[in-house]
Amino acid sequence: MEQFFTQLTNGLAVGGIYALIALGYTMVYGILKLINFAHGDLFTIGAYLGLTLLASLALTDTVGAVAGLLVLAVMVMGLVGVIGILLDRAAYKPLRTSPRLSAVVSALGASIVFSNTIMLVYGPSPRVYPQGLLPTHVLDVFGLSIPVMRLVILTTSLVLMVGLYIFIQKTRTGTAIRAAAIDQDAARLMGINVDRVIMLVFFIGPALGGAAGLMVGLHYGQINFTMGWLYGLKAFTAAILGGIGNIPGAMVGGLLLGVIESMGAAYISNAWKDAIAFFVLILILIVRPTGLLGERVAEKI
Amino acid sequence: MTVAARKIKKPLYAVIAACWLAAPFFLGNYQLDVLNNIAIYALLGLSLNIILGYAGMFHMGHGAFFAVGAYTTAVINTTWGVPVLWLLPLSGVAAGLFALVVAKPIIHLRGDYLLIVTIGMVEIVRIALVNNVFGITGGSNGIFGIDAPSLFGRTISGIVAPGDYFYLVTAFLAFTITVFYLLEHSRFGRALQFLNQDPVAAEGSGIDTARYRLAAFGIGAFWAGMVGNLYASKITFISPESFSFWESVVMFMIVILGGAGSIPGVLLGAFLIIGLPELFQGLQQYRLLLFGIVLVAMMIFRPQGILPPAPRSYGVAEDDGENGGQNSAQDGASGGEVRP
Amino acid sequence: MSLLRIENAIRYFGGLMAVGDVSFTVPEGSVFGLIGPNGAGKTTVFNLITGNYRLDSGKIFFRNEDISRMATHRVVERGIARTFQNIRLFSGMTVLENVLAGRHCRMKAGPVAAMLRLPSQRIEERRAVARAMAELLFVGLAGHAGNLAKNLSYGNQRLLEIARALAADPRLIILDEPAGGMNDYETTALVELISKIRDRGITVMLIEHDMSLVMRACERIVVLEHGKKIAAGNPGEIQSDPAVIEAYLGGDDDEF
Amino acid sequence: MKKILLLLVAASLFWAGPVFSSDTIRIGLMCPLTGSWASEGQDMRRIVELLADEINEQGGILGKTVEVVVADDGGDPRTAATAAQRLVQRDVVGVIGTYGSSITEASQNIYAATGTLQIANGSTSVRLSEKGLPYFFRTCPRDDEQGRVAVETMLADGHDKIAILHDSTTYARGLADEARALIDASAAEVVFFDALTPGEQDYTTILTQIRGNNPDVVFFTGYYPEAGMLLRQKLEMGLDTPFIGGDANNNPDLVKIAGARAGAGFRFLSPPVPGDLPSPEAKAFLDAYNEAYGQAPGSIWAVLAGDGFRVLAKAIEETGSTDTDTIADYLKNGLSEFPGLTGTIDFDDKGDRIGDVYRVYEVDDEGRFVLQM
Repeated sequence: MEQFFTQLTNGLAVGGIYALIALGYTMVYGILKLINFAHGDLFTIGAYLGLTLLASLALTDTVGAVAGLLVLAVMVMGLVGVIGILLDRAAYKPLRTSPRLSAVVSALGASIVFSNTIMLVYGPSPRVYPQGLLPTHVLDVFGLSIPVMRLVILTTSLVLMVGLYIFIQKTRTGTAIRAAAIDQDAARLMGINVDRVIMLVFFIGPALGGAAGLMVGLHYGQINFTMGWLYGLKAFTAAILGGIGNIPGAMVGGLLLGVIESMGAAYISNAWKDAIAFFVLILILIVRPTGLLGERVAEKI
Repeated sequence: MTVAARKIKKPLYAVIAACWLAAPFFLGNYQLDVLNNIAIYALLGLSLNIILGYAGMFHMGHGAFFAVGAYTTAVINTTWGVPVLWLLPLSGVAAGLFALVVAKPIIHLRGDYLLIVTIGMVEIVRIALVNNVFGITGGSNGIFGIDAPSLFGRTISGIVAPGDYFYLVTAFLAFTITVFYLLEHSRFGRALQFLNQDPVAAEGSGIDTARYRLAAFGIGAFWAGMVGNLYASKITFISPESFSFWESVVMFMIVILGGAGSIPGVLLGAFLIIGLPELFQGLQQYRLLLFGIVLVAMMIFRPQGILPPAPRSYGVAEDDGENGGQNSAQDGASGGEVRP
Repeated sequence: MSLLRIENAIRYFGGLMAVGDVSFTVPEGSVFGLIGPNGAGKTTVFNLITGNYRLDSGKIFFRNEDISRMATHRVVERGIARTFQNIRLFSGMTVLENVLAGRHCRMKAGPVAAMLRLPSQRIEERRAVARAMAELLFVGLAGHAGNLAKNLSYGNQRLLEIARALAADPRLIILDEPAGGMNDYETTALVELISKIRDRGITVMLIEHDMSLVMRACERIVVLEHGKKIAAGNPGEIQSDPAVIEAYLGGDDDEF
Repeated sequence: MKKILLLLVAASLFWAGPVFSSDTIRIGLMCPLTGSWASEGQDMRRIVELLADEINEQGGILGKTVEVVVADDGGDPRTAATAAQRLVQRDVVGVIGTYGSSITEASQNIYAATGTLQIANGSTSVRLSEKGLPYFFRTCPRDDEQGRVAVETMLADGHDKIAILHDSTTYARGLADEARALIDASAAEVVFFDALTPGEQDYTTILTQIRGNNPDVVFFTGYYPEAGMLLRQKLEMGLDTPFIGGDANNNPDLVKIAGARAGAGFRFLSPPVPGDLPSPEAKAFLDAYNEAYGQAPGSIWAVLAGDGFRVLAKAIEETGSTDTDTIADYLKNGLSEFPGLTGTIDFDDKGDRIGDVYRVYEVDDEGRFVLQM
């Protein structure tokens, strides 16, 4: 039983990261119906930028650990967000009216460009975050030993997700995003600046991905130029699992995927872990063809 | 398409086909090996085109069928010594049956949901191969010592004599182009395009869309399985690394970049996606970066694909024999006249 | 003799009853009209007949065969072809190919026959093209055969849908607002086309808002309101039926 | 315009046929310059090019300049086969490389069929040299040798409940299987045998499981990035089972990833690194590498590529020939106790390196790799 709960928390921690990256996927998808395969690489860029800024600015020395990391996070999110906007301008915007899959290939091309650029700039070897910035003690919760950083990661992911959800649901801008996601033309007629909304989405999504990259770097320490592909694929899976285009769906999908992986690995086989996760995904989609929280839209005939 | 462009098309295809056929007389083994790879991926692209191009199903796991075919050949050839070319149809059947079984429950999924499920399928296949499922795939070691194909007592090694192999794979490519061209211009090919453009209207016109979706998977997989046979006997060694998810992505890019639903487009797509990284070999570690930039640029430059499908004529209103010519120029050898 | 018989058809959407206990029969060889204000459930009835929607209860018989649970493509095979209210053509394909889509269910050649180009397949293909051309000639679009469907005018797209439906050799053709978007001249031609279709022995069933067309073309009419049948009869009876007048005057429709 | 020019240059490189020239000796280097193993491949290129420059400064081999022809194998079998054809066509005397057994295997047939000498550097799978290919050599030891040393080490420490963790790659799986067979034949038992997914960040799930099985020692046969993560997360979880790693862990980045505290006490097997060899060649090489690139070489595998190059150069020099048979014969029968960068080098009839190559290293409290015996 103890093992079960430990594995559950293991799964939730990984799932929180998946969920955070999945949000970027799902937001972009919601507006443009575009699968942004370069999103995982934006996550990697976040991790590398975090490392560079951490090393060059020495923020944690001058303003203290917590404040330093917060400033760092804001800077990384801002920079990755801007890169997201530039990515959209360069690789996706010219393809708005083209067949959907053309933009997918453009995204794959962008992913190749990003990962190889990181390799050329930072070198092909893994890079390592400085250690000792974060607390490493272990909490004892009802007999379970849980490293405090796991909780911090999970909490941070949840706070960012809930923040985004409130932003989307409660603010005027959020309403504009939702309107544009439902029908761009109608939204335009209602006076919504759809181009600005798209720009905003291409800022927020990558920014969240960048935040996830920074968190992975800070917590796990090791980053490498190919990691975005794997995380991106997992996040895409999570977004689909929850119902793509649906923000709570991405959260649920991410956390659930993390738990499925962890449980599958623990109780069936580690070597088959990803196969098990995909198998469960396929089963879920057979029963619910639009994901867990995705709406089933009956087509008007 | 302008009249001038149409007029130039036929001789242009003829010139390309002639150059292709003459390649072994001018090129070294390395260049021929690259051309052989291009031909193999062109075949894979054409088989994926049935599913992704004509039927419009988002399928990014074609490598799974390729793998089933390659492993069928490898296992049977290395265990019982059955000549690899005999296994060509069997590899296709194995992959086709596999596709029918796995595609059946997922065929109703739309768009991106199908995309992730097919990705999941190819990953499950790869992981199963790595973990040596059934104990016959050699696990992560793969299978080595697969025979080269042999025809009329002559061994056609893709390693020692890429020129010989070149003509084998070219013959198969010509055959494939011909039959897929005929398929495209038939009741079956049209049905796939109808359900791609509007599934409701297709169903309302009396087309059993679910059956045709499944059939598209079956035929595409059957062909990919046969290409798996050719690949395994070319390289004589296969391991799960040859069937990673990225290989499926490569096939996907070939179809979309070239022009979904267009046979000449897919051929050009294979040439670019497989050829360009080799062309950039001199740039060493910068080569993939350049490749990525070129990929994005080409997509932006030609959003519909580089050679999107042209409308077909049926010899009724304004037939100029263009389609028949297109086919005969491409397949070079048979030159079959195609006219309804 | 009744070609189509609908018995107590019921269909809900969510909690809303779109079609509530509707029964009527369509006699063979007639032009049959289904009318009613917006949202009365007319198109839903069509979709129930063609199997696009499933009945919640009730039965539909076509030539005395129960087709209530039949898949759409099977219904087409049985001899019911249709057009769509919002035009649904294969817009990126040629006009001729669109008609060939309708011919699909009367052809046999499978993929293997096509790949091998068997003689039977070639003959079938040639006949299908000839037949498709004949249908295009019938609706007056023969000159457009090689054009892409999306380049046709709105009215011609409606005609193309009819040609596609006719190519399926239907016994019953269902036209969902065939005159939508047509000008007076085109509408007059359409009335003529409908009677020509009937003269070929094909029963016509249509939904139409253009009441003058309905009254000119139809021999029998059923009126729906809020998913219920409120009247049935010939044009004269319908025009004088108080329930119908009430329904149309009470609604915001003013076409009557 | 620039791009077009670049394309033209690239195109001319692609279509360049075999160029025969009498005053250069071409040696091929096949390595992963892109893809997941790019760090290994790029280091291989640095080392081999550095050694070639040195030789050329001293007048080349047999008075001829050495030219290193590099081909990127991308770390995948298909690209590797094409890269092999490319090198063969450039008329190289022999080929150094490559990293990864299945990548080597995909190219092996081509070199064998075209009579090209191949000296692999990071391909330890047993079967590569069991096929009886006459021109195949490797400077790295084999998995069975490594498995034997690993199991002996663990048994000598009195461990009898052993967990084995691999990563499903050809190499790691092969080593894990070798070790399992040896342990099964001994008094000890394997209490856990499974694979992690390489490239991930979070291995707590598998560590939790290992803890549940309560082994005396964990033998991890995968690569250093994952080993670093395992050690780090093991410390965080408070798991104190000792870990012992295979030779893919000999990379200074291991400690950077794990952190000195988590890394301390970790042991791994490896051929000796140049810094631990007293030979003047090793020292000279280290100095030269340091001077050229401002750091120590990363992976031992890249250094083994350097040894492959040096052995080949030596063979050409000694035999005065670029004939494959002559060189292969010399390597098998003529070469004796060649002072390599990783110890003395001799080859047996299969082309495998002879001798006790493996050493046990332990990471000390400051993160240094300390040779144990």
